[in-house]
Amino acid sequence: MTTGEKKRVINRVKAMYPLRAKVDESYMRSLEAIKAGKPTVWAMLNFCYGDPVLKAMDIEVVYPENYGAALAAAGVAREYLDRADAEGFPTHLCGYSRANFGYAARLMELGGQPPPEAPMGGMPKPLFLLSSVAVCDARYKWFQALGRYLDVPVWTLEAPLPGIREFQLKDCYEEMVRLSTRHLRDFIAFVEKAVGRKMDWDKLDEIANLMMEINRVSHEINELRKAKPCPMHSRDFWSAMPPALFLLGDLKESLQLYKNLYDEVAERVKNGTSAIPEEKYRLVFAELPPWHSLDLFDRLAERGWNFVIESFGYHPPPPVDLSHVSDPIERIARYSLQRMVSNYKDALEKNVVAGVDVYIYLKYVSEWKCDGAFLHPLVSCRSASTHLPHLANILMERLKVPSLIVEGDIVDLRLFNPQDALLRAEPFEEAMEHYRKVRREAGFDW
Amino acid sequence: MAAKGLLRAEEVYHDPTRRVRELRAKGKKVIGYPCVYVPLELLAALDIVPYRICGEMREPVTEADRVLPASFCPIMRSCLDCSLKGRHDFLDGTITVHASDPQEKTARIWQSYTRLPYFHFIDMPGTTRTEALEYFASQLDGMVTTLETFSGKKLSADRLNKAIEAYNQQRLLVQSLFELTKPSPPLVSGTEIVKVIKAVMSLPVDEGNQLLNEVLEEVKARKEKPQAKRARLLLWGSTTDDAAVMSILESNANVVFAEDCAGYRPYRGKVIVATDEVMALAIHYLLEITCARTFVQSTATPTKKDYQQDLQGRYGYLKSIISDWKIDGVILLLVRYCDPFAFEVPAVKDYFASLGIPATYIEYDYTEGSLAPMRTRVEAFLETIG
Amino acid sequence: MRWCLGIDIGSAYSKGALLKGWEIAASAIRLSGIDHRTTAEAIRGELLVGLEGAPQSLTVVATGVGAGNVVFTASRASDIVCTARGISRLFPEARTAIDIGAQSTRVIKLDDKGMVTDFTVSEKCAAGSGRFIEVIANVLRISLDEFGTLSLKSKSPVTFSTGCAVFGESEAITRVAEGVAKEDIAAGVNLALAAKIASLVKRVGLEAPCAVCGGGALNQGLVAAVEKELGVKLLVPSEPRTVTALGAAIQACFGAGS
Amino acid sequence: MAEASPLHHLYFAGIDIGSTMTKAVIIDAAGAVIAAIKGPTGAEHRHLANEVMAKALESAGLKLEEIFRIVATGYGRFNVPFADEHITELSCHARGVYHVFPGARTVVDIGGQDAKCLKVREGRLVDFAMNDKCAAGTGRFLELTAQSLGVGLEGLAALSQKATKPVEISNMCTIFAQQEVVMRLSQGERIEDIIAGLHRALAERVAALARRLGVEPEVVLTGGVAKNAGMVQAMRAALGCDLLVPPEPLLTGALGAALLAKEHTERLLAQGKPLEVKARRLEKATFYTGG
Ligand SMILES: Nc1ncnc2c1ncn2[C@@H]1O[C@H](COP(=O)(O)OP(=O)(O)O)[C@@H](O)[C@H]1O
Ligand SMILES: Nc1ncnc2c1ncn2[C@@H]1O[C@H](COP(=O)(O)OP(=O)(O)O)[C@@H](O)[C@H]1O
Ligand code: SF4
Ligand code: SF4
Ligand code: SF4
Repeated sequence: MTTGEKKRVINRVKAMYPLRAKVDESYMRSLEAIKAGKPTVWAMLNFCYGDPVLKAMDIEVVYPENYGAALAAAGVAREYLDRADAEGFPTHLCGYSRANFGYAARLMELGGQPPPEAPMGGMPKPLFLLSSVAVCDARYKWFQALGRYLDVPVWTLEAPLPGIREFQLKDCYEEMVRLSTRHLRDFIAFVEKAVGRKMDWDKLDEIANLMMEINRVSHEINELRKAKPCPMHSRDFWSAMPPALFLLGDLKESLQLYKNLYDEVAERVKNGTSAIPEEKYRLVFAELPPWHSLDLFDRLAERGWNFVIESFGYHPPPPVDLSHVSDPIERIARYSLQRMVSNYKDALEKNVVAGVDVYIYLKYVSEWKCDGAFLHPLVSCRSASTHLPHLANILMERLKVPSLIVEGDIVDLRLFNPQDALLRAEPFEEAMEHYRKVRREAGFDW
Repeated sequence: MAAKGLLRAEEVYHDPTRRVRELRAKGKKVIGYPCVYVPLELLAALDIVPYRICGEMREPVTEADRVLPASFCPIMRSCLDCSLKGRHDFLDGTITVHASDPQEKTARIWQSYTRLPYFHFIDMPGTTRTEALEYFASQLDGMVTTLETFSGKKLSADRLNKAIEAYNQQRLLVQSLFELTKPSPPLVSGTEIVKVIKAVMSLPVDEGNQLLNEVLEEVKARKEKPQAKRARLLLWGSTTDDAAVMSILESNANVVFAEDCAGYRPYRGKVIVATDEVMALAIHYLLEITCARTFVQSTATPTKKDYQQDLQGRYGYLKSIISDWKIDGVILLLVRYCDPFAFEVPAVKDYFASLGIPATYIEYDYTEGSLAPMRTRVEAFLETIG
Repeated sequence: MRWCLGIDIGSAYSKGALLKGWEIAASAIRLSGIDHRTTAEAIRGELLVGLEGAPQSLTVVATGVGAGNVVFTASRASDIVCTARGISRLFPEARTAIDIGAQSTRVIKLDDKGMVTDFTVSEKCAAGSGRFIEVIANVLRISLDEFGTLSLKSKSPVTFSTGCAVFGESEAITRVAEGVAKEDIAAGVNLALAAKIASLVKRVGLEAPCAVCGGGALNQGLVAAVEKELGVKLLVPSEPRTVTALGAAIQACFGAGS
Repeated sequence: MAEASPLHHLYFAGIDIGSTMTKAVIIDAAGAVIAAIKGPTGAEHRHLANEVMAKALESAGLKLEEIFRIVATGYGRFNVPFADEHITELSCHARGVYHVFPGARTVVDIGGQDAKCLKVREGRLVDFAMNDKCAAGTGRFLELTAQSLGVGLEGLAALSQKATKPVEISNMCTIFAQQEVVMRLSQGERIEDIIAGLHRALAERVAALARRLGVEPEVVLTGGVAKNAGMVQAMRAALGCDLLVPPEPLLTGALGAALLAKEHTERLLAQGKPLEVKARRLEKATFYTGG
C-alpha cells in the first residue's frame, strides 16, 4: 500500500546530510577494519556508558539492534526469524533478537563467515558481546542466549534504575555512581584482557570529553526546536542522531558537523523558517519511528503536522558540569546516569512516579508546546510500548493534550499501515483543535 | 479455625485474603508483594504481614487495558487489574522489585493509579558481581528506611535474626514437603502442593509454618495417597499458582517437582548470617533464587566461553533433582510474553537433552480457555515419552 | 432546497442517508457484497427513487472502508468524524459515542458541535467487535434479531474465557453440547464483548451522556451489558446503523470532505 | 486376511471428534478399513458421536458387540462414553499417516481449530508443535474467508489454481482477513489472486510452525485442509519440499485411533491376557467437566 505520490514536503536541514552520511561511512570503515582483522564487538546501544571505553581501546563495534532493523529493511529478516523459530525461541520475543538468533545460527554454520546474503557485508564473529541491562530484559537475555552459537563471553553492563521516590533516599545516587564506576573499572580490565592491550587513559579522558561536548551541542539543537514554527523536523533528528548515539567515526569531525547543524537551525530560527510549509499542529512522536514508512511524515506535513520533538531513548543526556571529576571513569559513569537521574527531581515534583520515560514526554509536550502526541506501540517490543497507554492518559489529564495511537512493529513491517494512520488524521485534527480551546480555557499558554 | 492441614490449606487457597483481613482489622499492617525477590524477613521483623499478590486467571481483564498494552505478561496484567478493581484494598502498601520488565513496569503503573499509603520499589542489578551485590544491599537498606518510617518502628538485629530463623524454618518445611514427592507414588500431589504453598504465601510466617507442619504430619500418616500415573514430571517455569493448571498437568502424570516461583524456587537454600543481616539477605536473594532475571555465565578464558559449561553453571542444580526425584520428563510452562524465561527455553531444553530427559515447552495466555489446549499438549507429550 | 447524501460503505453493510435541508428524508441499508461500486449506486438509487421531483442539487460525501468505490463523488470524510456528526445530530447532548460495527468497535468523544475530541479503535482482534456476536448467533442457530432479547432472559450467563472470537465459537459449541441454555450462552457473549467495549471506553474516559450506534446497538442484551459495565444509561438511536451515513450527509451539507 | 491370527474375528474402531467434523473408522484384524464415516460435528457433537458410530456400524454390517476396542480422539474425545481409551489426535494422526505412508517423518495436520506439526518415527509421535492461540493459521481461516467471498470450500481450491499473481494478505486475524479480502476486491484484485494469497498466508504461518520442529522428508499433509488442492500447492511452496497427501486426509486421525486400538489388543494377547469385550451401549455423552 502506498501513501500516495512520493512528494517531499518537509524542508530538510542541509547540515544534517553529512551526519547521515557518517552512518554508511562507518559501515564501510567497519567492513575494512574487520577485513584487516581488527577485533570486533557486538554491542547493545548503551547510552554513553560502554562506548567510550571501546572507542578508547580502538575496537570496532557493530550493533545487533540496528542490524536487526537493517535485516528487516532489506527484507531478509523472514528467513532468520524462521530459523530462530526452528531453534525453539518463543515467537513473542523481541523481533530484533529473533532475527539475530537466526543470523548467528547461520553465521556459525558457515564457520564464522558472514552469510553472503547478509546486507552491508554482515556482522563478523565477535570477540565478545556487550549487553546492557538498560531499557529491556531482551537487551541482556538475548546476548546470553547467543551463547548457543557463539563461544564468546558476554559482558553485561549494569544500569541502575531506582524508583522516582526511592531515588530521594539518602545515598541512593552515590550508590548508583559507585556501582557504575566499579563496574566500568572491571569492564575495562576485562576488555584489556580480551584484546591484550592496555587502556590509554589520556585517550579515554579525551573521548569522554568529546562525547559530552557532542551531546551538549546536540542537546542545544533540540532546544532550538522549541521555536515557532519549529525549524527542524523529527526526521532530521532521526537522520542526524547516529554519530552521537553510537560515537561513530572521528569524534572531532562529528563535533564540527553538529556545530554546523546548530548554526543552520539557529539561522532558521532567526529567519522564522519552518520545517514544513505551514505549521498548523506541533506534535511529539513516541517511541521508535516506522523506519519503512517515513514518507508518512511528508503526507502529514502536507496537512500541517510538524513533528517537533521525539524518541526519548535517542536523546542525549542533558549537559552537566563534571569538570571537577578528574577520574574519566567516574565522569563517564555520572554522565551516563544523567540520562535518567537528571529528570528524577522534576519528575517527583510533578508527581510523575511512573518513571522518566513517561515524565519526559510531559516535559517535551509542555516545553515544545505540542498539540498532540503520535504514539507508536510496537507488537514485538515491550519496552517501547508498555508506557504508552499510561502516557496518553497522563498527557490528557495533566496537559489536555490528545494522543493518536497507531500500532506497528519493528520487524513485521506489514503491521504498520500508513493508510490507517492517514485515515485517522482528520478526526485527530478535530481533537487537537478541541483541546487547544480546552487548554486556553484552563490557562495553559498554548 | 476448625480445619487443619490440607483442609485448612484448601480453605486459605480459596479465600487467601481472609486471614490477612482479620489481622488487619486487629491493627496489623499488611503489605503485598508480587515477586519472590522481596526479602520478607525485613517485613516480619518490623511486625508487618507480607501477602503474596497473585493473578486471578478466571477474572477477565477489563481495567488493566486502560493502562497497559495487551502484549504484556498476563500474570502481571491480572495482578494490576485486580488492584484497579479494588481487590487489594486490604493492603497497606506494596513492595515491588525490578525483576522482569513486566514487574518493573507494572510497579510504576501500580503506583500511579492506586493510592495505597505505602509503596516501595527495589531496584535489582542485572548481574551477580560483587558491586551488584553491594548495590542490591544498599537498595534493601533503602527499603528498611521507608518501612521504618511507615511502621514507626526501628529494625532491631534481634528481631531480624528471629525473622530470618522463622523463614529459614519455612524454607526447610517446604523442602521437606517436596521430599514427600520422592517416593512413587508420591505422598502428596503437585496440585495439593500448589494449594499449600499459595496458602503459606497468604499467611504470616508462623501460621504458615504451623500449616506446613500439620500438612507434613497429615500427609505422612494418611492412607489415601495419590496414585502413580504414567510419568513423573518436573515443572519448570515462572509462576504456576493455580491448582487448575496443575491438575491439568497432573491428569495423567505426577508432577513431583515444581521449579517455579510458587513451588520450590522461593524456598531453596537458607539465609546464612555471617556478620551483616541485610547483606546476608542480599546474598541469599540475589544468588539463591534461580530466576532468569539474574545474569550468570561461565567463561572458559577471558575470550572464550564454553556452552556446556555455561549450561552446567546455570542449570546444574536441576541435575540432582532429575535423579533424586526420578523425573521422566519436563514441562517448560510459561505464560505468553514472559520474556526473561522465554529467552532461556532453548538453552534449558539443551541442558535437559544433555541429561537425556525429554522436555516440552508449553505457552499459555493465563485464561481458562487455554487449559483445554494445554491438556492436549501435555497428553501428547506423555504419548511421546511412552 | 438542498439535498445531501451520505454513503457509508462498511465491511459488512453499506448504508445511506439523505438529508433534505436539515430534515432526515430517508435512509437505506444493504449488504456491502463484493462490488462496492454497484452497492453504492444501488443505495443512491434506492434513496432517490420516488422522490417528488429529482433534487436540483445533490451533494454527496462517502465514508467507510469502501469509500473509494463511491465513484459518483470525490468527497470523502473519515468515518470517525461522520459518526461524531451523526450522533451529535441525533443526540446533541452526547459526549461519548460507541460505534459497534462488524469489524471493529470505535469509541469517540465529541463536543456540543459534534467535533471529535478524542477517539480510540479496538485492537486488530475480532473478539472485540460485532462479528463475535454473529459467529455465536450462528452456533446457536438464532438470528441476530433474536440475539439480544434472548440474552436478556438469561439468569446465569456462561463465562467466556477465550480471547479469540473463533475459539469462542468452539467454546459455545461445547456449552451447547453440555446442554447449557442458549440464552445463557448469548448473554455470556454479550458480557464478554461488553467488557471489552467498556475497557475501550475507559481508555478514552467516559463522559456522559453516552450514545451507542452501529449494528451492535440493535442488540439490546449487549447494550444492557455495556450499560451495566459503565454504570450509565446509553442513548440508542432508532436506526443505529445509519448514523455514520447520516454524519456523512451532514458533512456534505457543510461542504466538508475532501 | 490374517487367517491364523487369534484376533481374526475382532474389529476395532476409532472415532475422531474434531472441532468441525466427526469421523469414525472401523478396521478388521488385518487393519483393513471396512467402514469410514464423516459428519459435521456441530453444536451437538456429543450426541453425534453415537450417531456417527451407528452409521459406521451399519456401513460395516456389524453390531456394537463385535467391536472389540474403541479409541476416541480429537478435541471432543472425552465425550465418547462408549470408548475404551482416549488418545490425543496427535498420536492418532501420527499412527494413521504411518499406515498410509510408512516413510513419513513429518506430519502437518491442519484442522478446523488448530494446526499441528508432528515429528514421527515409525508411526510414533516423538515431538510436536501446535498453534491454538489464535484462529489465524487454522482451517477456520479458510472457511470463513471462503464464506465471505461466497465461493465455498470447494471453490477455493479450483479458484486459487487460476491465480496469476497472489495478493499479499497482511491481516492474519481470521476475521479481519475477511475485511481485507473485501478491500482487495474493491481495489479490483482478482478473486483468484486473493484466494491464492490467503492460501499463501496460511501456508507460511503453518510452515513457520513446521520449521520450529525441523522439516524432514517424507512430509505428509493431513487434516481437512489437505482436501484443498490449492492449499497443498501453497504448502509445497512454503516448505520448499514435496508433500504427500493421504487419499482420505480427514480420516487419518480416526484410522490411527482404530489402529492403536488394534495394537493395544495385540499387546494384551502377547502378554497372555484374556480377551473380553467390554459391555457398552451407544449412549449419549456424559458431560465433559474438564477433569
Ligand atoms: N438485527 C440485528 N440485531 C442485533 N445485532 C445486529 C443486527 N444486525 C447487525 N447486528 C450487529 O451489528 C454488527 C454489524 O454492524 P455494522 O455497523 O453494520 O458494521 P459495519 O459498519 O462494519 O458493516 C454485526 O456484527 C452484529 O453484531
Ligand atoms: N472438501 C473440502 N475442501 C477443502 N477444505 C475442506 C474440505 N472439507 C474440510 N475442509 C477443511 O478442513 C477443516 C476441518 O478439518 P478437520 O481435520 O476435520 O478438523 P477438525 O478435526 O478440527 O474437525 C475445515 O476447517 C475446512 O477448512
Ligand atoms: S527495546 Fe525493544 S526492540 Fe530493543 S531490544 Fe528491547 S525489546 Fe527489542
Ligand atoms: S517473570 Fe515472567 S511471569 Fe513473572 S512477572 Fe516476569 S514476565 Fe511475568
Ligand atoms: S484471536 Fe481470533 S479474533 Fe483475535 S485476532 Fe486471532 S483469529 Fe482474530
